[in-house]
Amino acid sequence: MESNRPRYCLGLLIMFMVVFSLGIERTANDYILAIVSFTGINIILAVSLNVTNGFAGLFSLGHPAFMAIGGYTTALLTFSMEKKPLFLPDLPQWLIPVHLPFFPALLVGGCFAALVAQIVGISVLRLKGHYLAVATMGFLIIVQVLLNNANSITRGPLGLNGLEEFTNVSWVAGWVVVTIYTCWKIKFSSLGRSMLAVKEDSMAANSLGVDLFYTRNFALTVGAFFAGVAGGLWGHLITAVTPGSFSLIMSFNIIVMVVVGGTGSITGSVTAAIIFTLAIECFRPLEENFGIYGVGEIVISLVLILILIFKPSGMFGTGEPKFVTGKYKQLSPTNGK
Amino acid sequence: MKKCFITIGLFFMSLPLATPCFSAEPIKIGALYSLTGGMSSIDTPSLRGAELAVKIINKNGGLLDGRMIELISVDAKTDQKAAAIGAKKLLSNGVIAGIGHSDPSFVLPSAPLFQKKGIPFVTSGATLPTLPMMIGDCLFMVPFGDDDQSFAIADYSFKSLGVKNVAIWTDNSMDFTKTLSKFYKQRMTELGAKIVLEDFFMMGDKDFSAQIARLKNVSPQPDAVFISSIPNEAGLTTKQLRENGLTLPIVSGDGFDTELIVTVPGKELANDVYFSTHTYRADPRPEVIQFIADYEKEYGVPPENAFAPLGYDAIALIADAITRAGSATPKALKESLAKTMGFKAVTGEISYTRPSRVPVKGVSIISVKKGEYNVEEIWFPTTK
Amino acid sequence: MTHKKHLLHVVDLVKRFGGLVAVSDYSLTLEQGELVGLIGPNGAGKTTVFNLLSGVLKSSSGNFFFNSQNITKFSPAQTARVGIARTFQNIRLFEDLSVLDNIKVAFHMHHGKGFLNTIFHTKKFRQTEKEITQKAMEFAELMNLTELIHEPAKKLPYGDQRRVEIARALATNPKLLLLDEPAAGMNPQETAELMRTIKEIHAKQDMTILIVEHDMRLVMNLCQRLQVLNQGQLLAQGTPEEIQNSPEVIKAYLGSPKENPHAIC
Amino acid sequence: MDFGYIAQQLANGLILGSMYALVAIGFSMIYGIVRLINFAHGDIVMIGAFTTLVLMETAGLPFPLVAFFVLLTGCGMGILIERISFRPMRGAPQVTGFIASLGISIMLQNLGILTLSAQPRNFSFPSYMQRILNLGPVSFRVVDVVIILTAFFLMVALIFLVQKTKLGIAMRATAENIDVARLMGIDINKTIMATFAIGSGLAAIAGLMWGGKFGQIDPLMGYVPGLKSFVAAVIGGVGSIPGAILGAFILGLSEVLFVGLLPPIYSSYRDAFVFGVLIIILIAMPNGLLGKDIGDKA
Repeated sequence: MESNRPRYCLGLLIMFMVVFSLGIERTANDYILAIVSFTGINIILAVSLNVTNGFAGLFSLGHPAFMAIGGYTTALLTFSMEKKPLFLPDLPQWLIPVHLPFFPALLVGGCFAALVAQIVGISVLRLKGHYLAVATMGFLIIVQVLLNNANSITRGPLGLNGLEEFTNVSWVAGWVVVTIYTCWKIKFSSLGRSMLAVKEDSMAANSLGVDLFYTRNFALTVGAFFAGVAGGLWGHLITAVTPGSFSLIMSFNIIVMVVVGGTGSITGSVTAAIIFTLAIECFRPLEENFGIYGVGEIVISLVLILILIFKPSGMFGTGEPKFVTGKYKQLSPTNGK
Repeated sequence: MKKCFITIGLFFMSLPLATPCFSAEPIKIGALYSLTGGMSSIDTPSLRGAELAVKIINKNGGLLDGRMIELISVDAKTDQKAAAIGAKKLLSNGVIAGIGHSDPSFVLPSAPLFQKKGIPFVTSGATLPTLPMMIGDCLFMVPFGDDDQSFAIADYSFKSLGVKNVAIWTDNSMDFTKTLSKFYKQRMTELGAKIVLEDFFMMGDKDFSAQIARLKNVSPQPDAVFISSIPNEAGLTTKQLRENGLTLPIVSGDGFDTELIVTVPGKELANDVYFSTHTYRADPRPEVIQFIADYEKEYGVPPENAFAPLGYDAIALIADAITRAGSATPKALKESLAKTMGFKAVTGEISYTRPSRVPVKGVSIISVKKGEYNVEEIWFPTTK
Repeated sequence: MTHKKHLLHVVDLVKRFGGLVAVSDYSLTLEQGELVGLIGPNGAGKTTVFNLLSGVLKSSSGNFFFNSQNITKFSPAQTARVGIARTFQNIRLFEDLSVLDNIKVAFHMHHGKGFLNTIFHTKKFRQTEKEITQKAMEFAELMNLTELIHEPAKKLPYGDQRRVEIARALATNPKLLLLDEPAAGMNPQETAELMRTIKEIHAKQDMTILIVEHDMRLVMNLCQRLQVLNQGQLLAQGTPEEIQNSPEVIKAYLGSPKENPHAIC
Repeated sequence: MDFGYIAQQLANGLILGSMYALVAIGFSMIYGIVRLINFAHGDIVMIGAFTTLVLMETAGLPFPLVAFFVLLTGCGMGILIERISFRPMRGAPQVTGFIASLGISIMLQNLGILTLSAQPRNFSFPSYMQRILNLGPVSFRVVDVVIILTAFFLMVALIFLVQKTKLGIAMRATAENIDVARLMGIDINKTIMATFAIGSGLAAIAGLMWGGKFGQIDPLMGYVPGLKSFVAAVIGGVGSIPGAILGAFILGLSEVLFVGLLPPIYSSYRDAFVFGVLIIILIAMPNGLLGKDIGDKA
C-alpha cells in the first residue's frame, strides 16, 4: 500500500547513525561529543513527548519528572559497589547489593518511569487542556520535592554523583534510532490513528469505539518510558543527577522543540531538537567574547516568537514531509474540486 | 528559515575550531560560573573578581617572563548540563586550570572531568568539606569548609553571646545550607547548648510568617536563631524577624555576607546579626583594602558579596602556584598548588596542610549593629 | 425477558438538565432491519435522544436494551462495541486526518491494541493494516469518496464531510446506525444522492437505521415508520402517511411558526 | 498551639493570599478573554517592581504618583506584548500562545539580568507603610492592610467593569465567542488590547506591592508570582475573577497553614502538598471551583 520510502529512510538513518557515531567518536573532541550526545538526548525527549503531546494531544509538563525517575533509577542500579557505602551510607538494606550493567539498568529505569506514568495517568488523565498541564506540572514538582527529601536514597539536593560515564555517542545514537522507529510505527498504525483521533475530537473517537482512557494512558506511558531512558542516558553523560536538573525550565524547552517542529510531526521534533540544542551552543562564543550572558536565550526566544507568529503549526505541521513518507503509490493524481 | 539556522549554526560552531592555538603564549584558565539563572547573583561577582585578578596580573607583566593569562569564561546557566558541557568546552580549549562554582551541585558534574584529564580545578565558592575526597587530587578549594565556618559561629554564639538555647532555620532545598546546619547543630550540642526548635524553608521563599509565628511560640524561648540560607533569603529573614518584634540575635554563615541584611530591613532593624565569613569584610589587612579599592575602581561598586574576593583569590592562588612552579603545565601546577603554604589571599591565608585538603583559614565573625559591620574576632580551626 | 426479539428496546427514558426536562418517558422498539425516522420541531430533544442512546449523555432514569443487553450505563466506546454507530449533527470529523484515516480509526476497536505487534512490525500487524486499508477503501467507495481519500477532512466541502462521517460510522460494522440530520447543509442533488445511498446501505447490509432529519421530503420518502417528538415528549408515531395526517403533529408544527428547517436545535 | 498562634497563622495566610490574588486577578482576566495562559504575567510584576524602584529612588516622586506611573507602565507593557506577539497569533492553537508567553518571559528575565544585573536590590516603602498594627494577638503591617484592601477594591471594580460597563459587555461577548462578538460589531482588537492593558496594569501594581511587602526585588522575582497566580487561577477556575481570588486565598492559606500547623520537618514538603491539593481539587472539580466548562477541545 504505502511507499517504501519510510523503510529506506530508516535504513539510511541507521546507516548514518552508525557511520556518524563511529566517525565522530574518533575525530571530535569531548566538547563536540557532549553536544552531539545532548542533541541526541533532546531528540529522544522531543520525539517521545510528541507521542504524549503531539499524537494524543495531552498537554503534559511532566516529562522531566519521568526523566528524573528514570535517571535516578538507572543511577542507583549502576552505582559502583565500592562507592555505595561511602556515598550512600543510609541506603536501605535491600538496595545495597542490587547492581546492573548499563543497558538493563536503562531498561529498568524506563520501565519504572512507565509504571509511574500508568499510576499518574489513572489520576490525572480525566483532565483536559490547561488543567492537565497544571496537574502534570504539579506531578513534576511533587517528584522534585520527594527527591529533595528522600535523603537516604537520593542524597537530597546534592544528588547522586560519581556515576560512571557510560553514555557516549553510540549509545545515544542507538536509542535515537529506537525512539524514532517506535514512535514512527505507533503513528502509522491503528494505535497512532486512534491517538490522533482522540486529540482531534475525543467525543467522536469515543463514539467510534476508541477507548479514550486506554489511548491517553498509553500515549503517556510510551512518552514516559523514553523519557526515563533519556534520563538514564543524561545522568550517565554528566555523571550526576540532582533534583534541580529536572525542572520546569527543562519541560518548557522540550515543549518548545515539539511545538516549533510541529505538534505531531516526528521529523519536526527531530529537526527542532537539533536546531535548538545547537543554537544554544552557537551563542556561547558571542556571549563569551562580549560578556553579554543571556543574549543567546533572548535571541532564541525572539526567533521562537517569530516562528509562532509566521508558522503557528510549526515547521512541519502534524504530518511528515514528503521526502520521508514518499508518495502514496495508489493515489491517482486527482485534483478534483 | 531552516537553512538560515544551519548556516548560522555552522558559522558559530566553527568559531572555536577556527581559532588557531597560538604557541602556548597565553596561559589559559577556564572559569565556570552560572551567569544566568538562579545562581547568577552569587556567581557573577566571583567572575568579576577573577577577571579583576587577571587584569591586574596582566597589567603587571603577566606570569613566567611575560606570559599573559587568558581567562575563558563559560556560562553554566544554573544548569548541570550546561556546567558539564561548559567544562568539556574549556578542556577542549586547552586550559591548564579551571576555576568556578559557588555550589557543590555544579562542581560535581564539572570538576570530575578536569580530574580525569589531570587538570586542576579550583572552586572559588563551594564549601562542602568532602569535595576533595569526592573528586580527587585535582580539586582545590579557596574557601574554608562548612564545618569550619559552622564551628566558628557555634563557638562564638555559645561562648561570646552566651547562647544556651538555640533555634535553627534551614533552607532545605540546598546542600550547602543543610550541611551548614548539620555542623552547627553538631558543635552546639557538643558544647552543651540545647536546640529548642528546628525549622525549614525553601530557596525562593519570600514569606516566613509561619516560621516566625512558630518561633515566637516555642518554649523555652531560644537565645538566638541560626539561619542557614544563601544571600537571597538573608535580608528577607532578618527584616521579617525584626519587624515581628523578635530582637534575639540572628547568627549565620557566609550566606549572610551580603549588603542585603542591612539594606533590606534598613539600618534600624539590621541589629544583632552575627555571621561567620571569609576574612575580608571590615578587615584592615592591606590586601583586603587594596582589593576593595581595585574592585570599586573597576566596576564602580564595592564587592557585592564575599564571592567576589573568592573569585579573585582563585586566580591569585593559581598565579602564585604557577610562579612557584616556574611552569604552566597542569601537572606542575597541580603539584605546586598542593604545596601551597601560607598564601596571603584576600579571604585569608591558604595552606593545604590537612589530609582532607580543605584549607585551614581564619574565619571572621562579623557583627552587624544598627547597620554597621564589625569584625568581632578571627576564629582559627584548632584541630590539625 | 420480553425484549428478546427486539434489536433496540427503549423504556421510559428521561433526561433532565437541572430543572429542564429535555426528554421525558421516551420509548422506542426497533426491529432488525427497520428504517425509522425521528422528527420534531427545534428543541424537541431529538439530538438528546441520540446522545443518550450512543452513551454520550447519561440518562436520568429509564433503561434501554440492545439485543436484550442493558446498555443504559455504557460509555460511548462500549456502545460502539456492541454495535451502535452514530453521526453528529454538527459534523465531528478528525479534521487534520485524511479521509482514509478518518475511516480507518473506526477499525481500531475490532483489531485490538497489539502494541508489541505494532512495534515489531510483525507479519500479523502488516496483514491487519493491509486489511484495514482495504476495507476502508471499500467504505470510501460505497460513499463515493474514492477520489478524496488522501485529502485532509477539513478541506472537504460540507456534503462530502457528511458522507465521510457516514462512511466512518459504517466502518465500525454496526448493527444499528444513528444518523443525526445527515442531509443538513446539502443541496437537493446531494440530498437525493444521499437518499439513494441510505436506501442502498439499508437494503444491502440489512442495517437498522434511526434517522433524525428536518428535511421532510427525505424522511417521508425514506422511512418506514416515524416518531414525532415535541418538547421532550413522544407526540405520535406511525407510518409517514399517518403522521402527515395527524392533527397533533400539525398543531405542534404550526404552533411554532418560526420553524426553520435548517436551524440548529 | 493556642488561639493567638492560630489566629496569627490565619492572618498570615490571608495576607499572603491577597498578595497572590493581586497577581492572579489580571492573569485570570486575560485567560478569560483570550484563553491564554500568560506566563509573562509574572515578569510584568518584576517590571512593575523595578519601575517603582527607579521612580522612587532616582526620580524621588511622591508615592501616589509613583503608583500611577507604575500602573501606566504595566498597561503599556501589556499593550506592547499583545500587539507584537499575541495578536498575530490569534486563532492559532492555545498551546502556541502559552509557548510564546514563555518565550517572552525568558526574554524579559534575561534582559533584566543583562541590564539590571542579577543582584537582588532592596526596596523600601515609605515608613508609614511599614508600621506595625496589633489587633489582639495578631500583628500585621499597614502595607498588609493596603494589599488586602487593594485586592478587594480591584475585585469589586473589575466585577463592576465586566458586568456593568460597555467595555465589560464587549469583553464578556468576546470571551463567549469571538466570532459572534465580531459579527455584533464589537471591536475585538480594542477589547482584547484593553484586557491586556488592565490585566498587565494590575500585575505592575502587584509588583509594587510585592516589592513593598518583601523589601527585596531581582530580575527573576517574577517566576514565583507567575507560577502561583497560575495555580491560584486554576484552582478557582481560570477565567473567573472571584475564582482567582478564592484560589489565591486557598493557596496562601494552605501554604502558611501547612508550614505553621504541622511539625517543622514537613515544611520542605510544602510544595508537594500544595500541588497535591491542587491535583485533588482538579480531579474532584475538573473546571476549578468557580470555573465554567471550557469545552471539549480545550
